[in-house]
Amino acid sequence: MTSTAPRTVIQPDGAAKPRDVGLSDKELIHAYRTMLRVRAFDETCLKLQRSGRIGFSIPNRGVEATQVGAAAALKKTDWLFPSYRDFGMALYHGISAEAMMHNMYGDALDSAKGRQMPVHFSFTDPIRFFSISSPIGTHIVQAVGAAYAMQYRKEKHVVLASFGDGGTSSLGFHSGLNFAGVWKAPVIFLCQNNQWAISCPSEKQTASDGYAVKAEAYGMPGVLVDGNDLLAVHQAVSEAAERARKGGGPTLIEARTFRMGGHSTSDDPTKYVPKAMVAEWEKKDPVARFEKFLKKRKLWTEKQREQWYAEAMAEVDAASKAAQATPRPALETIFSDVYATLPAHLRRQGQQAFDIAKRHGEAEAGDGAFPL
Amino acid sequence: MTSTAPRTVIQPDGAAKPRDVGLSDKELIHAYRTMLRVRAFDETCLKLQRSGRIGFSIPNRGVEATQVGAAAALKKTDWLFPSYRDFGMALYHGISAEAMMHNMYGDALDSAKGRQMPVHFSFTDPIRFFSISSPIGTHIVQAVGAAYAMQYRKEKHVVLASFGDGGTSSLGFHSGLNFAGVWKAPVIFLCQNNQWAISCPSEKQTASDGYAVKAEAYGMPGVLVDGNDLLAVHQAVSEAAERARKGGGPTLIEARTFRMGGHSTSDDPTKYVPKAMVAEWEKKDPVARFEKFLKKRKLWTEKQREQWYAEAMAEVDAASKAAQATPRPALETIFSDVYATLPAHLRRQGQQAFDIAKRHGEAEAGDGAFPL
Amino acid sequence: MATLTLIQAVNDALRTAMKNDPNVLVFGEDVGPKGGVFLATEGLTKEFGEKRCFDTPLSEDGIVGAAIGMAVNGLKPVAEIQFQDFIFPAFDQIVSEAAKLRYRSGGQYTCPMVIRTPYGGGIRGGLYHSQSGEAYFCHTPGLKVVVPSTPHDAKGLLLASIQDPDPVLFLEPKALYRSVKGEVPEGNYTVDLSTLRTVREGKDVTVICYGAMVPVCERAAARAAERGIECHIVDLRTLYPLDEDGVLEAAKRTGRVVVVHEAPRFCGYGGEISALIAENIIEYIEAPIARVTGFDTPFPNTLEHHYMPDERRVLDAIEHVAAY
Amino acid sequence: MATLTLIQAVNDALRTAMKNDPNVLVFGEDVGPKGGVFLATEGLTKEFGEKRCFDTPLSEDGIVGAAIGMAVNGLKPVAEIQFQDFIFPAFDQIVSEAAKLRYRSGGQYTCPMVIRTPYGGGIRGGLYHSQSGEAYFCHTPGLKVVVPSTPHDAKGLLLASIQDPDPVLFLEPKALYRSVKGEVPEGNYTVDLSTLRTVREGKDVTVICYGAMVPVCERAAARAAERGIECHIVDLRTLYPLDEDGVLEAAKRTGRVVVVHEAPRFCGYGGEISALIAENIIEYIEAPIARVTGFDTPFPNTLEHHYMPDERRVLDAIEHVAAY
Ligand SMILES: Cc1ncc(C[n+]2csc(CCOP(=O)(O)OP(=O)(O)O)c2C)c(N)n1
Ligand SMILES: Cc1ncc(C[n+]2csc(CCOP(=O)(O)OP(=O)(O)O)c2C)c(N)n1
Ligand SMILES: [Mg+2]
Ligand SMILES: [Mg+2]
Repeated sequence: MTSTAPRTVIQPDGAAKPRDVGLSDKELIHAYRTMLRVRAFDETCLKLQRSGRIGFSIPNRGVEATQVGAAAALKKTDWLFPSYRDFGMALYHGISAEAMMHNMYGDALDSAKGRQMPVHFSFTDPIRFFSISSPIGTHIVQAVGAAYAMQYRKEKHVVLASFGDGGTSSLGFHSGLNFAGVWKAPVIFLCQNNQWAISCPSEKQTASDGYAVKAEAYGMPGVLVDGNDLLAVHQAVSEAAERARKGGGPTLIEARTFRMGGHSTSDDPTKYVPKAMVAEWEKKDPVARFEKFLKKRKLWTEKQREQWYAEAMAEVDAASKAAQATPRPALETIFSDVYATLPAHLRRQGQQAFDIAKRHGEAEAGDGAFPL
Repeated sequence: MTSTAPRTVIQPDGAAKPRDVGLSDKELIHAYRTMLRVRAFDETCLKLQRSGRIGFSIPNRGVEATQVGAAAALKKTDWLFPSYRDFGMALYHGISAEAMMHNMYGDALDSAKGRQMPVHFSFTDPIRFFSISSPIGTHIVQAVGAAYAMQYRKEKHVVLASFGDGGTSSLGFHSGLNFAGVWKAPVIFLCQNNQWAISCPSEKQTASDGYAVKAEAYGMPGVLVDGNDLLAVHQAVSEAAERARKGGGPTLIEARTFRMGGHSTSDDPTKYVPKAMVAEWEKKDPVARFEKFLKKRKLWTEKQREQWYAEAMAEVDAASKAAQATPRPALETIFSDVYATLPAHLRRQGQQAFDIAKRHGEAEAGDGAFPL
Repeated sequence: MATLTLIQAVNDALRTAMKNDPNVLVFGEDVGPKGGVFLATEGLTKEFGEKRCFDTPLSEDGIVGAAIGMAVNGLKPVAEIQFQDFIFPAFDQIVSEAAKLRYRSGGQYTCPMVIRTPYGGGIRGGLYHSQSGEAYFCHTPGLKVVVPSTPHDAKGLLLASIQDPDPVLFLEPKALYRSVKGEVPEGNYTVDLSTLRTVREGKDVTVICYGAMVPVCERAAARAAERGIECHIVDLRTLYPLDEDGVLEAAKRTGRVVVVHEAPRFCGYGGEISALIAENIIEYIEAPIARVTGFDTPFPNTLEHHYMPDERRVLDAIEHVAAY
Repeated sequence: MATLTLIQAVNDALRTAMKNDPNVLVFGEDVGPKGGVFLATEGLTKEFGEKRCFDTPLSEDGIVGAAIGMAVNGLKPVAEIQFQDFIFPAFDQIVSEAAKLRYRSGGQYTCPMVIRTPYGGGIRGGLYHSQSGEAYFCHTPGLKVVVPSTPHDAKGLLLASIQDPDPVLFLEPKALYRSVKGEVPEGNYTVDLSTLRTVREGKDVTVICYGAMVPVCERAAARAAERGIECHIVDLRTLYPLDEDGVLEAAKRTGRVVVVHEAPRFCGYGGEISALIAENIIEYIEAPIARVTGFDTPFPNTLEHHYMPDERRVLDAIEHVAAY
């Protein structure tokens, strides 16, 4: 689409250019294993959805390098304002597959208390992984407010806001980038251009020459990077983060990649994605590409991969079993957290819900007394 | 603000470059006289507001060349989606000072039936001068829809959407330019950068290098033009219109100018506009600049100016007197035009309003029977 | 007459309108080749070309704003908002612009357009794929708000909305998309936008409802009948402007009223119905005017079956007012 | 205690909050050097610097969206929307985000923030500088909606709103900005966000109102008193969550109720009040529950005095229900 070529680090032969990729061997392996865990989580969720165990999932195949490369450039004291397709960012930073799985099941141990659809994660520990919202783009400008707070308190932290190509058409993109530019806020805007917004291809999303060029409209640097090259994404995000920590303001990064699956488990991409395009991108698989690099560095063997993948699968399986064994959220979770304190009218409505549930012998009602 | 210099046509000595300015002598004089009429209208409204005859006005001083230059590039079959500070566009195309004055008074002959604040004009004849809305930016994307309709019917007309520097931060700007780019809609976006959005200076509005550069984000040409140079504005809009008529799609034009007065009659600009800035721009007066050009073409003398200005004043005076002599809108105008047909509940509410007015002997109620 | 699901009836209405009037355009997110996430627009791009049925960028503000401009300039846009929950970025365009244009321009400019959008719960969509926002729009003079509950009405009301000279918000109960079927006439016909539909006659309790709550109320009424309570059910269909006379008439019949909707109760649509009755015919009313609604919380996910009014809650209310 | 106008009380509240808590920030369009179009923020940039009181780009979506992010990350933003009519571009951020964040994140993220905005008619502002949009927000669980009617309450309610752990929409009746004066304590104090205020006691008719309608109702009550009708007036102050017990208590006192607001009637806030009463204490009610409201049209300009409820219309309603 764009005339400019995206930045890369991993060369066709697997060599890195520059050689110093800014990540230790340990970190490189952690990044790689995280990608395997994303795949394991992704594939498991697709299966769970097909078998009716969970209601919905969002395929992550194809975009793992973008997520993990970006996450690897951040510290635990930074904040993430992620999208629903960011399994890798959570896993990289130590959010457990089990915590995520409780969300997929919407059970009593889900940190969002079963209120949101699957993949709408929300975590505060070990990194601030901000509560995901369905409305596209709203979080982009919120991220700028969070970054302003860091700037105001003179902290050296940054915020990463992650969104899709479709997200660039949203209101939050426009106001977010505009405010960030004026405020020189320490925020990195990561546009994961996976070429599709559900069924809408990029050429119907915008007439601009890619997405990185949109940075100029907001007076900030725009960087186009190969999103299937974990190290290139890491490099671009690291540079942007360093600039932001030093007071240099925001950056827009476009990571060009491809969504190999459907938009979600409700979507049939064969209706609109040209087969040739899928075949083309299949060859650019981000995991295989990173393996080539690792192999050249002697950090990878096929056997090692199998072991790691088996471990990832075991972890995800255990997570899924744990979630499955967890009951539904308690009935009072319908009424709590609307406000810090339960107002009188919600106490009345809650009691009503308990009365009905009790009358009909539904387990959630316990003794029928509203507990809040 | 911008590193690039704005396009000009009128040189410091009054010569035009290129010599062929694309307007006949008759049109040049009409454009000039329109600027004088804008001034007359503007000054009269300020006086009427100060004396309490009208509630509100919007100073146009300083931006006349942008308005009139742009208007002169359009045909009567084109559409205008103007802003509240576009007196010149209306006057140039034959909307009478009297029609405008009825709006300033909100009287029974106001084409908007006294429902809107002053300066919120709405006309359909002799040109489509779209109903002005207070919310900033909403009309920008509406203009794109109107342009799509032209394209759909294969008409060779264009739409001009006019808005301020502040308007570029609005939602309608982002969605409007984005949709227009994708649709290649025949629309010209005219950003009148008068340097202020009420009290907000451009550097707090955006970090971009001016406003024309925002075009790239939407895949369209961006043109920076000297807004105090009527011919430069005319040239830029003419080029954009020609491209649009040929199917070449939209253009964003930034006309750099300066708002010499307050934002509105409710505003005190001395609280925030640096004096030096006003002095600097005073020297760039767009009317004086155009006079220099006309004089060089032997189309202008001081005496002629005086006569034309007196005529403009007489026209505006007469308009104001006519409006003043016009009664308020009829009471039923509160209830009509909510829908094409008056629904039952509004008939009841209308009758109630008439009953009260009648009981209190208010003239608008007539015999107290709701007439719709 | 064919037997269609509600979503098929919507599709049929769009196809009929596009056939009859070349100015009718359909657009929104994923409505083109994909045919819409619920398949409301399936086949339309193929049949009418991509100038008439097409995908837009991801901006509801843009979709509605552009639709207004098209309508102003002679087209008949029928815009889709993918879920009603995502209409809020377009709220300004709807409330400040579409609703007020005729008025503020003294009738010089108008925008006959339709915004279609699926609303309501029942698909485990959580906070953002389940909401019922009708009250936001019914407080906005200049708009019309329409909600069908049967395939027949879905087609007839949608065709009437497309032919209407004013902007119409057409809310489709997504829970009924495939769960109700009914006979739908072929070709063009309209259902009047100013009269409610009597679903069932009864002398004991009047139940006022619309959209996805209509079948819920019907089931509750069937159970009430077993207990000797005869319900009179009306389906409002056009929520705004409302058939007020029809509502008052129905309420007078029994003097006992239950109003049902999915949206939160506080400042919900049901409040207006109660208020109308309490203001105009209180002398006929023999029991508290009951409301059965969603709770005043965001819409939950796992526990949505406890959140949404169901036939048990409606029945409780019917019995309560009947016994009063 | 100083005697202040309502707008001075707002300014005083902001200054007090900023002095007490370095995390309190004030921003919006023209709130910096200009001091706000109504001068609510006058002097704050000078006193607290432009990191704490500053102008933003012209985007309400941006103002509210950024405020949410600040609140999430430890600040106490007090954002101004220049006119309530211009809040709609931020509707999505308010309704989908601020209101639902605590809930959807299971309480992990919260946004204690205040959005202040002038609302209502009376300044010849026409369609877009006169609206009263409270009903849109009071239908949104997770939000609080507050409307003062006196300088004392304006300061105390605003300080309470700033200290509140949840997002508060603070609607300021611009018609009262300079037309009411009253004693205002110095320094920090709060007015509770969950109780209404009894403005006047009476045994014949209960008048329920808020904001700019309070003085209108007081004048109507004074005239009713001349005719031997004693009104009981309550000023709701916090519209959402509402002091429902207080409302029902006030309504029971007289059994005759008039609800007054400026916004259009249909699906307006008054409908909820009528419905609450008709649902919970209908046995106490002896007359139609009357509403006096703006008409169901956009807000006109030249004829706004015919549009807005005035003491004549309120008096008519009082007499009507008193005589029933
Ligand atoms: C405001 C809004 N409109 C529409 C939707 C429905 N929707 C969900 S995801 C999506 C496409 C998003 O595409 P993109 O931003 O490219 O992200 P991707 O899914 O490709 O990662 C749409 C239209 C939504 N969630 N929010
Ligand atoms: C959505 C919205 N927000 C705020 C306002 C209040 N307001 C009126 S004019 C204005 C500034 C507009 O500046 P600009 O776009 O540069 O136009 P100019 O007045 O300079 O011609 C503002 C903030 C408004 N009318 N609409
Ligand atoms: Mg995408
Ligand atoms: Mg300006």
